Amino acid sequence: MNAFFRKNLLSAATLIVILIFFIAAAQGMNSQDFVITFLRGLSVGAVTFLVASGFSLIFGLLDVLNLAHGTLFMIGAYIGWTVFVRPDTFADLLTPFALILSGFALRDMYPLLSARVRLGLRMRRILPWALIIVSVLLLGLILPRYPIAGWNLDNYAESPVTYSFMASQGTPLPPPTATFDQISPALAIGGLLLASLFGSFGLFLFDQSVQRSPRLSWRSYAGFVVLLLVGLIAFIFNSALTAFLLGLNANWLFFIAVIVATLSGAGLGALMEATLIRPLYSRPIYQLMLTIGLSAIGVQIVQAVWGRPEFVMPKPTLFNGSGASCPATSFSSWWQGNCSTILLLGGRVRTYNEIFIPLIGLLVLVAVWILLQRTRLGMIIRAGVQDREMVEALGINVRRVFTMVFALGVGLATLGGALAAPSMGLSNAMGESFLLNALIALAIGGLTSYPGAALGSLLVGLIQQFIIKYGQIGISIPFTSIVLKPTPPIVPASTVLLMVIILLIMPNGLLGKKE
Amino acid sequence: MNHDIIVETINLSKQFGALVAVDNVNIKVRRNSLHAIIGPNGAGKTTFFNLLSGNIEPTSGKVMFKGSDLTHQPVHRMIHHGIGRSFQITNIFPNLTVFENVRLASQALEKSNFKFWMNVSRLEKCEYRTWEVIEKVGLKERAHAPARTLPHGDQRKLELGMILAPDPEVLLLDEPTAGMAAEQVPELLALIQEIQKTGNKTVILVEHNMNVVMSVSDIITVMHLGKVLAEGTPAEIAANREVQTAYLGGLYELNV
Amino acid sequence: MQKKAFSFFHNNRASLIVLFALVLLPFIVGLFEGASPIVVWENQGGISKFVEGLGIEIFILALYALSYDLIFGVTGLLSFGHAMFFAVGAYLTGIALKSFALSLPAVIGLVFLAAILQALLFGLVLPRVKGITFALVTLGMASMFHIIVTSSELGNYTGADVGLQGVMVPSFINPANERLRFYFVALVVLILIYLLYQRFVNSPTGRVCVAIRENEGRAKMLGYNTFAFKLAALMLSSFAAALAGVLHALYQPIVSPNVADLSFTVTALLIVLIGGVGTLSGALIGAFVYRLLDFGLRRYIGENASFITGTIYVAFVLFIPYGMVGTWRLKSFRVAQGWRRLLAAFKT
Amino acid sequence: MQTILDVQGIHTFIGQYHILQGVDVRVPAGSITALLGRNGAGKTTTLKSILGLTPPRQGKVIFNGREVQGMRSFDIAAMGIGFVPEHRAIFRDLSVEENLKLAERAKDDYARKRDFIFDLFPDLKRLIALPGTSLSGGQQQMLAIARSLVADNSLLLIDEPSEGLAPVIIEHMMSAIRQLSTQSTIVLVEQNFLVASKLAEYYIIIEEGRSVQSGMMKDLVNDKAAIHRFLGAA
Repeated sequence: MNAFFRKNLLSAATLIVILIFFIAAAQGMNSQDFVITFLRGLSVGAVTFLVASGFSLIFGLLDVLNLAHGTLFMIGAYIGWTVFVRPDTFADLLTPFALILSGFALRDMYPLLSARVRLGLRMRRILPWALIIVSVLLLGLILPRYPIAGWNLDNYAESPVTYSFMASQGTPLPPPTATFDQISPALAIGGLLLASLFGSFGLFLFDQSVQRSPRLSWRSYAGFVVLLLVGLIAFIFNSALTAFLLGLNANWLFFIAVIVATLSGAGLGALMEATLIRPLYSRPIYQLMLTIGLSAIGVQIVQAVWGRPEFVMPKPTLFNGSGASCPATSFSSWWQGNCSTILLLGGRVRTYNEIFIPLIGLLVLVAVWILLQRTRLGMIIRAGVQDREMVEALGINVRRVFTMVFALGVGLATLGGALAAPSMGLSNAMGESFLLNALIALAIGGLTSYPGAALGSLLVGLIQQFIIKYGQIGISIPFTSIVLKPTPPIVPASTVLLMVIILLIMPNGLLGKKE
Repeated sequence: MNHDIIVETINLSKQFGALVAVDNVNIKVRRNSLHAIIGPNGAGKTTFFNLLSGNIEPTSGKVMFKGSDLTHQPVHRMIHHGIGRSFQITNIFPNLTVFENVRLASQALEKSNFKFWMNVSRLEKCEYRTWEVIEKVGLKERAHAPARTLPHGDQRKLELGMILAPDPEVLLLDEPTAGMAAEQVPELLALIQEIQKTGNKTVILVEHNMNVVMSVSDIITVMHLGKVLAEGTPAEIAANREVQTAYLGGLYELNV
Repeated sequence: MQKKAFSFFHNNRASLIVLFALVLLPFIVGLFEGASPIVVWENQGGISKFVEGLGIEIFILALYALSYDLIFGVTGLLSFGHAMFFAVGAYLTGIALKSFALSLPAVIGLVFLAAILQALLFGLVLPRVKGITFALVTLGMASMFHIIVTSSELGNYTGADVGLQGVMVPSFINPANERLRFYFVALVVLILIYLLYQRFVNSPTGRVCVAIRENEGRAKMLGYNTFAFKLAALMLSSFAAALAGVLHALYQPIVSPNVADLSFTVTALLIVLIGGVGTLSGALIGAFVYRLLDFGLRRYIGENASFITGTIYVAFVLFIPYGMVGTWRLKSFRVAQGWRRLLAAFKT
Repeated sequence: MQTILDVQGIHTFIGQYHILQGVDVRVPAGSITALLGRNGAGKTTTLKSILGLTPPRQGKVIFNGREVQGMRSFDIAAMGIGFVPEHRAIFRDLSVEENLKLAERAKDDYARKRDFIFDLFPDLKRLIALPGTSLSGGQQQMLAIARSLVADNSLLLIDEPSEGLAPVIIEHMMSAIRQLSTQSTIVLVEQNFLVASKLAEYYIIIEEGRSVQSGMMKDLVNDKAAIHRFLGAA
């Protein structure tokens, strides 16, 4: 115990100093300000944690600094918004997405296929390109003609901002319907499937490191069949599905929105790792360029699809009530009125932002912790962080684990995005600011340490919120009558300063391990 | 103070966690001798060597060089005191040419290392010295090849060249023959011996292969499990039963 | 002697041709729009003045990227705070000219001092942190600077988040009236720094820096105090970056706080990666490609330009794996080998 | 006798280094075969090339009658090869039990083999909950070998089992390995010639990335010239 304490003296001392500052800061506040600020800090910390933990898992196991992580967080927010506010769009999109992804689920079969195809050297070079071009052409032909109900950025009355506003008023606009445009449905569906098969096989052919693979089992086809069925069923029962989603209670719809955002993030992550990141493991510095490029593309897609103006996603009804019993004074009165605010120690606290989000953050923290500590996947991840080669030598498919971790990391980020959308709103810049927050949090907590990500995020969230609060109420400097009001730029400055100081004292962060 | 002793360790110990890798080692190395440190794998030779060269700091004890304490000197000062070392695992600049590898080594003692406006080839003395060393270790033909393209044996020679270039008084060689073909070993040993004799240098050599050092060294220290097991001339060591046991684990009949 | 001179021209003919073209460029562009060289000389031409402007921007960007290549590509230090080097030069120039009305030589002297100081500041943390942690610490320092210049407390000097406006540029180099002169000044500064860096890489100091990039532990064992060499590279880099900042402040009507942002460091990183890490000339070519891409796409595609730029980066990473100069060197070696083999086949 | 592993003339590069320049290894089923040679001769690389961790560019690796070169390393390992690397590679953040469980290929592997493993290495039973870091060198070596026993492996590749261990522990390790050889074929890389000569029936000497001599260990023990030349024992 003594030895343990001596070894961690430095981090303990740092934590104590931070704690003292924190207590000193809290002294100057009345209790209601303190409660609100503290919970706000938790809320920001929880969202930061969702971004940071995924980032740190990916960096720890794969050594990839995924600078597109913030953008993926933002995309999660927009996906969540779409499902929640425009479920009809989501129902329409399900089919093409399932079909386009289905080809990638067949990746285990491609090595056999490519071994069958006997071609000259030249044809082998051309083939992947030809396949990809055909695939892109097919997509380009079909997708514009495929009926997807959406919104119109050029017409304010049909823009996301309006839809969002109307939905939050409780009077969602009736969705317009779309029809096939000069193309038969069968042709469109077959074409999408073909494009997916061509495209995924073409991309596979670029990866020459894979040569041979063991026998195929039913698992190799299962993913493909499932995706295909999902696509077809969603197509056949499209209108029923839309009607079902529209008629759903907003709480359930919100739940579905968050799940869809998380899953699509995971899918996107898996796709990204398998196609783009994998060839770059040997050239780490170029991963930076790739993820920066992807990030730029992502932001642009978001701008093109959802537009530039900021808007807020409505909250689920569970946290949106303002009836007679509100603001709630106890848990039961909140439950009766589904109040949007609750009185805690004299402070009016928003239930969604300041109670729900930190709780979810805690839940995810525990869930991922259990995943890491108690499951086989977690064991492989912890082992792989240390010695990838040895894990492989035990006969474990590390590549698949890499893909899964990337998917998990991105899924956490998009989950964070979907959760943050009702409290912090949707904007094109939200990704960048949270990526920076997450980076600072990780640097403080330790880059590859999971508890470190949690601690760092917490510190970042709390410090930012307290400084913001002091910007409003001012700090009275002891023994003088001067009241100092920190201006907005000091908020990022404080966390950055903390990061620099902590890194200089402990280059591996508070909980990071020595290399 | 005995000026005949150039390097001396006093109760040198190094502990890694629970493992005592080097345990109270006292060794005196005479000036201009070829002193070999041998021992089976895991005897602590390389750790001892890292302590000598300043790569790691000892848990306790001292390293004395010419009567002054060098224990806590930063690694980059060692060569300025006249101690150079080579590595067991070839440790070179793989993407630079052989010539540049050696030049970097000989340039270390130049006074004009911060003249960033001057072309490096104008350090004529350094250039001359580099060619001299490259010729000595027999790499003249490969001088402009990137070091990574060299076969292993030549890389070992390059490693030797890099330690010779700054002309240190004491050369610490960590398994200089590691991984070389058997027929190349005598050649390299002869080279080391020649350098030691003609250049009036002290060579401290670590080997796990007893044969290699028997014919060339003046004094042999045998380490086993972090401690000094025996010390003496090659003949004395060859006759030492304890050494045989440690080394071959009791299979004496092999060595009859 | 004559022979030596000739071989100098022969060996550097590509660079010399490019240089010659750059010197003549404003006049040739002038001819296209029907303006005689004299008109161009007097800064009357429309398009040629515009091309000069674009050229100046590229030179400034190239100078900045070059300075990044020195610490990142040559010495192997990954810094995320390089924008600060540039921004300090730009802001210092702007403030000194605008608020204190100093003379240009005094400003440059001041910038020189500031460059040394900030290199020392970065150097201060060098022994403590390595690799990605160094990158994060430098990111932190640059962010602090960014926050300081955008804070409203210093708004009178820095213009807060609007940026520094209304810099009084000495009239002999004012880009509005004397753009051609500015063009040549920027070109000359760039060439001088480029030559200096070329010399540096082949100097005793530079060779050690390369050795540090390759294998720092071994460089230490050889007897180099690697810290001092990294510091030297940082200083040289910081000075060039600050100089680029000075030119930027003189040329642009406004010094925006964006130049202190992380994204501006990323710009340098991207340019170096596009051109080829550690090649120096790659930074120049990269800056040229980067600026023209940016300009062209913005002009002809508009809003969605960054989608295409992003795609181009991804394509770059996948298909030009070592940057333009790096990949060219690899390929040209192979091409040369191919030629040799072909010739050998003919001879036998 | 049946050959379980047949390596035919493999050439392996690590980066630009041409490490293996034609290595042949033929291992009869049920035997212990020792790979001998000096430091850096390519013994470890040979093991890694068999497993596909450093995939060979030329030559064939035939395991259980199937060509495995070019397959992904985890697929090769999953065919039934256990690997005990040099320096043990114990996972520090995992407990002893987790280290063993990680090696499972079927769900009940660990439960099935637990008693067998603890009979072989009684020490491990005591340490089961400790993190990998807190083990001594000998215990780590035991764990590394135990880890290769969890799954049903017909071939064990063991790299330097005696390195850095005290003589008593080496004895223990040797008896364990001997016991294992009744169930699986073992390929051993060993610097300590004594250990190798006492354990192995067959030997293969690798020098400068080539296999230069092979045969029965009992013949080599009497061939002092060869020992002298290749292994350098005095």
